[in-house]
Amino acid sequence: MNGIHDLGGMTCFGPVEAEPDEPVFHSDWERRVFAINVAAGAAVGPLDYRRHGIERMPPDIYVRSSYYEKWLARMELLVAETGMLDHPPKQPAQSPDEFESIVYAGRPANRDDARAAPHFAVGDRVRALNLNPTGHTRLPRYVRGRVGQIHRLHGTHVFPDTNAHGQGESPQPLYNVRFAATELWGPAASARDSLYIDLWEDYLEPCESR
Amino acid sequence: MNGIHDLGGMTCFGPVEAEPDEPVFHSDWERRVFAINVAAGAAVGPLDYRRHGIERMPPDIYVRSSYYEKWLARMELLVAETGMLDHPPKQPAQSPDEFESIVYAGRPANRDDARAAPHFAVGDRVRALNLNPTGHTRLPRYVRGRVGQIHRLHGTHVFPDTNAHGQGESPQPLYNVRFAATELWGPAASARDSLYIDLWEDYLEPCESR
Amino acid sequence: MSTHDAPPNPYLAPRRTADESRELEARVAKLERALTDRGIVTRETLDRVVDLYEHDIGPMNGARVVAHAWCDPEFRARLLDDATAAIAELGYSGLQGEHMVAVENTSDVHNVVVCTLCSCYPWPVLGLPPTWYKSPAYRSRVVIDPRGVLADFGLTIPDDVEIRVWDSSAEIRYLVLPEPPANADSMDEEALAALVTRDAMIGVAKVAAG
Amino acid sequence: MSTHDAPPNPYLAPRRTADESRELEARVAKLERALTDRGIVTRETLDRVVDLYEHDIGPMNGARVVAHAWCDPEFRARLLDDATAAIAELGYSGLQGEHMVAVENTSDVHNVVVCTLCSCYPWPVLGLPPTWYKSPAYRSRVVIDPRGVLADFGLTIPDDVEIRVWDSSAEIRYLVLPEPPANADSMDEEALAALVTRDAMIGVAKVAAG
Repeated sequence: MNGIHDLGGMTCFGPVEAEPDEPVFHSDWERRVFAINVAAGAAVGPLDYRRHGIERMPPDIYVRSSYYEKWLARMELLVAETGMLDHPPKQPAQSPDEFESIVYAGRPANRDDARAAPHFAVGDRVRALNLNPTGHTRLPRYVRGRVGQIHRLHGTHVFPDTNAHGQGESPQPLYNVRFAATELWGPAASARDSLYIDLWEDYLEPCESR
Repeated sequence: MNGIHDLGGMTCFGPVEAEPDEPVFHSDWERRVFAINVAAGAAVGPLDYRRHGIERMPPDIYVRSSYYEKWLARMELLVAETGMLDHPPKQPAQSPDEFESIVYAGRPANRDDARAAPHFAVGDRVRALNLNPTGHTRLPRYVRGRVGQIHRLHGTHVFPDTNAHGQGESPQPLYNVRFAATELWGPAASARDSLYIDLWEDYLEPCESR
Repeated sequence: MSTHDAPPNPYLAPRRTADESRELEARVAKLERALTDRGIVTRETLDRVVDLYEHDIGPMNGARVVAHAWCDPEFRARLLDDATAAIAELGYSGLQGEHMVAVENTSDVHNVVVCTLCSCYPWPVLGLPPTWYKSPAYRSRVVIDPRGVLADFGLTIPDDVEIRVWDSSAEIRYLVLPEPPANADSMDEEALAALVTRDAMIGVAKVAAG
Repeated sequence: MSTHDAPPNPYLAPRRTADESRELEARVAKLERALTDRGIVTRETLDRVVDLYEHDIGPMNGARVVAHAWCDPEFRARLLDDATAAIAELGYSGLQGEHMVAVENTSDVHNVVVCTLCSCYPWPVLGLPPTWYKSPAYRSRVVIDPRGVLADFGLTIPDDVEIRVWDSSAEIRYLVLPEPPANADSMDEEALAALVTRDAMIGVAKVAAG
């Protein structure tokens, strides 16, 4: 979905304003929303499904909501959509210690057992495909159709475009790709600057010459 | 400015919903806002300056405002910005009949006395430049960098990118350019369909081959 | 392209509260008073503008152009060659119609008109645009998914018919010349004009048989 | 690129009314009750999560990583080669830091990190992101106008220094290794860690001398 969340390249939001000595949370409801999303998130569904839950917010509400308001709205939507309240889990909830061990262990997104031979090598020129899927994707509009260069291989990672929609993890090679700022933004951009972004193999095609 | 008004290609606003038997205006304040914009617009500044007045609205307000709410906000902004209330006109306001003659005569945007020889001919392949100006432009993001074909010459027209900012009309050739839907939206688009858009010469460069 | 992720259109649902409407009315009254007090525009001229666009300038004008083109092959040829001049023959001209282009629907080609950057529309022949034409839903999606948007209007375009989307990015205004209804030969020009709808001249509907 | 057209940031100005805050609190309480009542998560686990991210997991962790890299060239080399493993040596790991990459600022290169599609951020080393990192203003503009955004933070990058923007589009999380302050040689690791700010590890500030 080409959504409002795909913000890269817009210049209409004014200057960035930092809050001096900002606290971790601004109110108690923010604390609870954060903790609910972190501790009950996996019970709702995969991270990619949960991200897409935010992307599906009506654009006017997305733009005027604070970060934790979005997290709240997403959780309300997905709890209803999954019907999870009607099918409570059979095993007991994790204890604080059990969950703390998950906080420190993390949930890696690489899948070494599904390791696929990468089609591209560091230094290869690639073009980001002009894909406009109706569902979740992590290919932002501002790189579509642009030519870059493979900077790094990250290994084999879960593919969000399928995983967000219950179509499996489809692990595939993940690359870091460098794009010249002038390639993305035209001749007025600095010829010295560049943008690095992580893109899955299905987002890329070889590009021999220009 | 890459603003929220540049909506082409987004797919997050839901279905189009038409209002059956919609009236021309929904309330009296809409009538007045429309008339004020039409009859007092020229006193505020060129059409391109007035269009940019809407584009400069904060994005959250833009997205949730109705059309005539935007027209009202724009007029309030530009009346203040121009300081026109402090410098009332010396000649009397136009009579209803005088203004009616303008309604029917229009305000053409072509400038035949500045006719410039067009650099492109019908059938020429052109690429829309990847320009990202900070001010007003009528080159939407979704065609930037894409290759099309000159479909029609419209003559020599006022250039919005300068005219909106008090930098003169800079009349130049205006073309209608055809882009294949697959060029704009990738291989999933219909190979039969295409998009036609009016682009000024400064938005285009020749494209001999692909 | 489907839109399974699209939320319901948020722009129709939330009606204004009475307080919000009163606030808008007050802002408009203040603006009108400021401009009229200083002699920039008169109330009588504003009244005239409202009257013109509420009663004299509307889609009945375009319908007469279309019906005349169906009945007079030479006029149809002139309309497709120089729409501004041909439309002026029938007495229609003026603001937002200074540079007209007519595009013809056939059994092989379907045309549909949009303005992605604002809401440009051919006032002299169609009057003021309906709310849906100005909505983000229409402006954003018809360029990337014209078949889906037309389906929102109940119009299914066969795969073997080419769709041409016209994005009104300059001062050129587009009028769709629809296909005549099946029983057109049995009707006179006035009866045909009564069948031509605004939506058919934008390209989101066909003209039904009378 | 200047931003003369940019309106003031609308995301900081409009504070919530008391009624709106109460409504948010009620929604959060309802969600928490629904999930805890059904045994999906416990209140004690939610409390623990808040406690961890409010007290144990924050930018002081990243600061220790950075200071250690400044003081131990072999650790610095391991950090730049395999940041996940090197950071784990110091005891930091977990959610949103499963796959770390460190990028090094030098006199020739300045790195800055963003997530344009949502607000991905390396929690184990930086804690939770500040509001500005999650704002549309930062997410949209730092990719197209990094020098302008850094100027919003009071940081001017000379034209002959290369800027690399890292868009965190996958599960890779980026940590900027800032340049050590001018007087680093006279300080021990703990004193150096006290100088390293969150903003310096995102790339929107430099580390000031102690």
